[in-house]
Amino acid sequence: MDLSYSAEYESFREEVRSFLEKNADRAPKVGLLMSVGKPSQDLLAWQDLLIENGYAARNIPREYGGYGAAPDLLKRVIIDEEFNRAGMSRGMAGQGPDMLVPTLLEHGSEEQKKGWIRPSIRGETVWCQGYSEPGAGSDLANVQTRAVEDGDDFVINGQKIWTTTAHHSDMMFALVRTEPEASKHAGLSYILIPMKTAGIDVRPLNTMTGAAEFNEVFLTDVRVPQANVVGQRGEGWKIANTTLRHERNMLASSAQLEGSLLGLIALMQREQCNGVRAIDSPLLRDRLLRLQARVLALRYHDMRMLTARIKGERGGAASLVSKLAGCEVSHQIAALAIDVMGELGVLYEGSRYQRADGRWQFLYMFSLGLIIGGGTAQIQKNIISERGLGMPREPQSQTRR
Amino acid sequence: MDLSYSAEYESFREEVRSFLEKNADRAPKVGLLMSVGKPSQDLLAWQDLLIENGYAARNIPREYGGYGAAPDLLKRVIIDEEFNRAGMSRGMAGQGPDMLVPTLLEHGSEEQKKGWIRPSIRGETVWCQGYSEPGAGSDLANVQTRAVEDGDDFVINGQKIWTTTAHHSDMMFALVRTEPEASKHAGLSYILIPMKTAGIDVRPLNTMTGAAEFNEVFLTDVRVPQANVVGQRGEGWKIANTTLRHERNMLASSAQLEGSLLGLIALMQREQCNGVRAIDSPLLRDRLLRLQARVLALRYHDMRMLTARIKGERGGAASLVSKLAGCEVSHQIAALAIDVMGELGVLYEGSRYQRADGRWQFLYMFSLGLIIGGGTAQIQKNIISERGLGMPREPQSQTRR
Amino acid sequence: MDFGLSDEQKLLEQTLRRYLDEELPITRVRELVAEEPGNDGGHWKDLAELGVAGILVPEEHGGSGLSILDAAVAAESLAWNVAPTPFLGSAVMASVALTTAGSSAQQARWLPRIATGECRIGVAATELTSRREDAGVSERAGRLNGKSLMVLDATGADHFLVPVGQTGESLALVDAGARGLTCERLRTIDRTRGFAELVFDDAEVADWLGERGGAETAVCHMLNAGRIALAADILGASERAIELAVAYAGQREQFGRVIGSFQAVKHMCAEMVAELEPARALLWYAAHALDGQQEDAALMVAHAKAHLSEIGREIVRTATEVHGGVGFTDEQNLHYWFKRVGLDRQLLGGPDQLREQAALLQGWNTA
Amino acid sequence: MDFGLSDEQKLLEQTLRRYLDEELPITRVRELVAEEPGNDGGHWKDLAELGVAGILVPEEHGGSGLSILDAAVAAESLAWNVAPTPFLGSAVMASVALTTAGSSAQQARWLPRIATGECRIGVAATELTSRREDAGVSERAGRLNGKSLMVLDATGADHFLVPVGQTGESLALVDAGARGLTCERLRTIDRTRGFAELVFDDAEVADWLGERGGAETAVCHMLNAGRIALAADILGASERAIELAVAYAGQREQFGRVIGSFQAVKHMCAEMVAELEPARALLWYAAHALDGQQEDAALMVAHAKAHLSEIGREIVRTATEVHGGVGFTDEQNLHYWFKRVGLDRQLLGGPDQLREQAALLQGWNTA
Repeated sequence: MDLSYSAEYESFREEVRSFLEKNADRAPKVGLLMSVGKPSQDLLAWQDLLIENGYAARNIPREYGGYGAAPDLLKRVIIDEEFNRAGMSRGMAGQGPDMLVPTLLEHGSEEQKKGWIRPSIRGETVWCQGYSEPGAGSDLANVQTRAVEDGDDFVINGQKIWTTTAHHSDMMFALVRTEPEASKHAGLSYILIPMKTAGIDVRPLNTMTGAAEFNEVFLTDVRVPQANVVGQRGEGWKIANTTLRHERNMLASSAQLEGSLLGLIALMQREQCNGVRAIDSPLLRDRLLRLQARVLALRYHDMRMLTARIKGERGGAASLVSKLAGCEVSHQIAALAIDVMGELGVLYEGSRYQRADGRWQFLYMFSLGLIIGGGTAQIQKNIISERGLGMPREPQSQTRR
Repeated sequence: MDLSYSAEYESFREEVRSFLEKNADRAPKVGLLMSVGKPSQDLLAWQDLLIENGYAARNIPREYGGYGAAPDLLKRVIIDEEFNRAGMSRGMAGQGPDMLVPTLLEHGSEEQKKGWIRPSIRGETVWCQGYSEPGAGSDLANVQTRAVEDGDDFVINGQKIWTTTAHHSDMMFALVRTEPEASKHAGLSYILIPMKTAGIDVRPLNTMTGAAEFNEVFLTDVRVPQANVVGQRGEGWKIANTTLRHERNMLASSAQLEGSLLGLIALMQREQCNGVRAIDSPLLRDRLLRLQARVLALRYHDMRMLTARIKGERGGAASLVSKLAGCEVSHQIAALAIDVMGELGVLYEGSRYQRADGRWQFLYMFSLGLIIGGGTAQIQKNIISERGLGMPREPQSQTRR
Repeated sequence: MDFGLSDEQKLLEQTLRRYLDEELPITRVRELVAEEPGNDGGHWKDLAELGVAGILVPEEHGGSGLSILDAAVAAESLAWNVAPTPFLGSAVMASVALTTAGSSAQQARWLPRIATGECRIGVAATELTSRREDAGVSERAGRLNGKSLMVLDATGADHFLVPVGQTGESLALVDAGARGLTCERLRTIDRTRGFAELVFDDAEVADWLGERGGAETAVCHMLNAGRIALAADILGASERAIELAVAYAGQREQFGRVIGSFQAVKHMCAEMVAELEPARALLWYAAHALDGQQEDAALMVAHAKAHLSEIGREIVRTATEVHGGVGFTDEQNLHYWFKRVGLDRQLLGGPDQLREQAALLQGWNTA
Repeated sequence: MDFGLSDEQKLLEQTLRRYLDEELPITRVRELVAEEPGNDGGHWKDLAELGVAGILVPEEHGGSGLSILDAAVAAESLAWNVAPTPFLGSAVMASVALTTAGSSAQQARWLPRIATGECRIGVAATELTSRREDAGVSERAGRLNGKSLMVLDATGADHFLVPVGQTGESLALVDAGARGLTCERLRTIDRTRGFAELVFDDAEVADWLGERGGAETAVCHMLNAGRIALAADILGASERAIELAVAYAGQREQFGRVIGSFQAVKHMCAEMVAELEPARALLWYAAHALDGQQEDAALMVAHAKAHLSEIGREIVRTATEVHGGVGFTDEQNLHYWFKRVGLDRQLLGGPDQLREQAALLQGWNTA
């Protein structure tokens, strides 16, 4: 354990701070949880600035448009800390930079890396994910969307669901069934689909939050070059699992939890009921403290896992628990915030007296969606017990998978 | 809903009270959770007195030695309330009166009822239960103890476990496999075995509580008349399930929970840490209140289920939840009591400063045993979902059962 | 002695559910509340004919003259279909306030119209349990000043029942069109109920119920009746959420089998039922105790509302999880029950507060 | 920057576990503690040779001069085998008190003998966090009066470390055989640790550590180090309980298959791991923060001990459930871990108390 901040790092921290001070005006406002709109010009410019200074795409090689720094966990932590402290935008997030790019780095051809990484990290190309299907749900290997070979192309028919940002995405990375004869898991390929291709119909999918954070995407005779397959044909399942690992990290990022917790603390110091501040209620305070312990635990757990990853160590069961634990904490933070607001905690839709733009009710529901999404909590527990602890699969699923 | 206490019932309550006042001296002291010793002369005499006055074996027909009153829930409630209030012994408890007798009333031959009910409710015949086996555990249908026909007898070989009071029991009611060719469930019979029969070896089974509340019973060529089978041969599984229903009621009786809760409240009003009474700690008090709500809910739930039973209505899923909910509440009551005592909460084995004879640590562990025993919580949930909610069995177990 | 619902109560439940299944299925509820939160689309009149609006109104005033336990049965059925009605405000809280505090003349004036569903009364009771934003209503020379937030069943209300003073020591009925009264809609997660903020600026009072300064008993009874109705609402909504989850689990296939055959899913369903069923008995008893004005009534009401709020939150969450991603969609409708339970939890005192009240009633928090 | 254990720390863990697996398997622990709670059967000397007794003793005094994080690693390994040792009292709390408050002469006098395992020190610290039964120790003319309950690692102790005064403002070392001192054994659920009540009746003091009245910093540091050791103990015991449960579930057959293939059992195991692993990182960080005397150290220690106490209780309970009836038997041994975690939870401040301390440290509970 060495968390010491040597002179080098202290001066790095100073650098970050002075960057943030100097550029405070240029940073776009930080919005709710997840940006669902097309990136603004402000954001694109900010992203460029971040990459240029190594505060985004930091470890992505220069040849692909990144900053090209060697992985340095401590610097990454310092950047996180300082940006969080300043409450300033971390730049582009979303499925391009967070999910596709790491996957391409691992599995993409040189051409694909050269072609896609740069615009993706700069926000010029916006990506959406085409994994889930109405009939597949937690059983991702059950993807039914067919891609049939036709000359140099695939012709794709099927339906995707839960595709965030699909309505303003340029591209989709998707799982499609290219080898109908192969087994459930071996018949899938990972393919990149331009969203402007004829035959793609995007329909917004409303959720319980009242917002359309997701879409359904209908694909009818969509023609895509075979060259757009990432990795080998039939390897889609394996590759998608790489991406899902990144998604899991993204979904449960402890930095987001810390942000929520800070918001909750501020709320509790402000909100009063019958003249008593919420933070002065022993019961509410105790719930806050229990959550704080969990958030701290996940924060250091993330650091531990990152260290392990940098060292190339396998994390075992420990590396599989972040999503399960993190989404639950997020949901509980929101639940406490709602209780702190008491009767006013139910206000929504921009109502008067609503706190923080309705963020807490949104988070309460959205985090429940996250508990379910990207593999329900039950699937996560299957994975932890089977892959992490080596427990046997259920006899039934073993034969059918 | 009619809980009104008409004049008839008010006068009945007066009767009970005056009985308790008049006989306070004769009542044996109420001990820990479950009496594990042979019933004392005091207790036997007290039990006689209770039956005579209709405060025990109240609804058991006179011809079998009971009091023979018509079922009257309100009187039963009044008796419960008054005995609890006075903190006086309810007389004989245990597997004879609570489990065997109801089973005999439902499934026994006239001769069996005549022969066994009277001494069982009077405590002259003490019973133990012979269901569980080391290899069977939660899978009761997996009973391996064999009973082979030999003339008018069965010759029994096998091993039973978790038999409370076996070391001083006169009789055991047991599940044995009489039809080895039949399916797992159809091959069992319910049989009554005198514990003095040659070939029975009782060994105490120590548990985590430090006490030997249970025994292992080894049966080697134990010869029992075929006439001792209750109901039909091969019907043991069905009959045992009747008994288990009674056991479940017994294990999770809300009256016991109320007793524990009262003890906890008294403890919290007395126990001080750093000069503050436990009941004055908002956090401990809130936990107490949460548990109180659960105990009250189970209390009225029991009344609802008893009403349904008296009316001959099927309780559905609701009738299956008492054990699951009750044992958990019991465990949580003990957990809170331990926290109330703080560092002193770990004292045990008669140590100085130990509270209430170590009752709370005992209850904490014993109630965990109850959560596991008589079908683990997991088995209870299977039963609730399958029998109560009509959800499908797992494909695997369906084929093998 | 008989612990459970009477045949009449079971019939009431059946009648209501049948009516609601036919006339107010979730598809219809969606349409109505999309227009305006709490919009009952005229169904309140029909429900009044079924005796729901006047359920607590004495027969002499044209009501059904039933008990709070009956009202709980009705509330449970209304929640079963997430029906948007002014049941809580008009049929329960206002009716109880009027029968408890109102003079004979006042009862004769208001109750018959409540029973027909003609008169709809919103209730401004939030500040009795949780005062925020400097809200609260006070009297000056017979007129009202101040504001009240989260006024219940404000949609379509022609009158408002307003507890006045720090502890609601007086009870005023105010015409929705009264001079000096402004009503501003507040939108919540749950569209099946309509809320508003009322601002009083020397607002006129239509009627003072009972003696001014002497309404505390009535206010207390009214709050407790409202809590029973809310707890029953949570019960009905949770019960339905479980039913929907079990049904969904029996149809949806994943990994080659219905998900209801997976132990994890079955156990989630079993846990929901194991939580809910005992709570049902607690609620029944609390309603019964309140009907009989038993000594333990207030304690039982506090426990019932607090306990159902806690387990209801878990149940609707678990039911959503059983549905997987589909449960998160708007289209599936499950969220109507989810949100209704979420709302009920917060009204007329959250669980922490009610438990503290239960402690007070037992003389526990003396420190 | 490297978040995790160093190779040396991993080696320490391996060495200790290997030694304990061979020399102090659970069968041997059972025998030893059946004789007397906390009886280490002479193994403490061997462990001292492995560097455990002097883990926090500076090298100049014959110790290993390691950090509190190293001590946490050792504590975790000791708990893995429920080893009965005076690690908490002697190797952690007394060593920290001596290195923090002791003069050079005092350090030279006591530390070398602690490092060899020759000197074993019980700690009378209960009253610093929870005063009951009018316990507490005060000074009069250089002698001690009063009593202390739940004195840690009393079995085999030749000396006792006694915080004196309301807040432990002075630190006394008392010879176990001192005139005026009575030691009465107390028995707990956990036989792997030995507790006692000490009664002081004008008892002689062998040594006052540091200045009288000026020991508060040392006492605070000692308590926090003790809490880290306890949290690490919970971690190690819980980890082992999970391992035993997973192993058992992989062998035991019910309904024709190993129970570890049932989703319910698998999910119980998954939940245990999902709780424990993040807590491990929290503990490491807290130990590290305490080593560096970082600003956030006390906060992290409070959270680590409180959080591990909460999840540890659930984990050992769940592990027992996974074992079914067998887990409830004495013979299966699982209860040694169950009880150890149950004990650790209550010592040096229960979770509620530690969370309140965490709130205080953040300036939250100002009311």
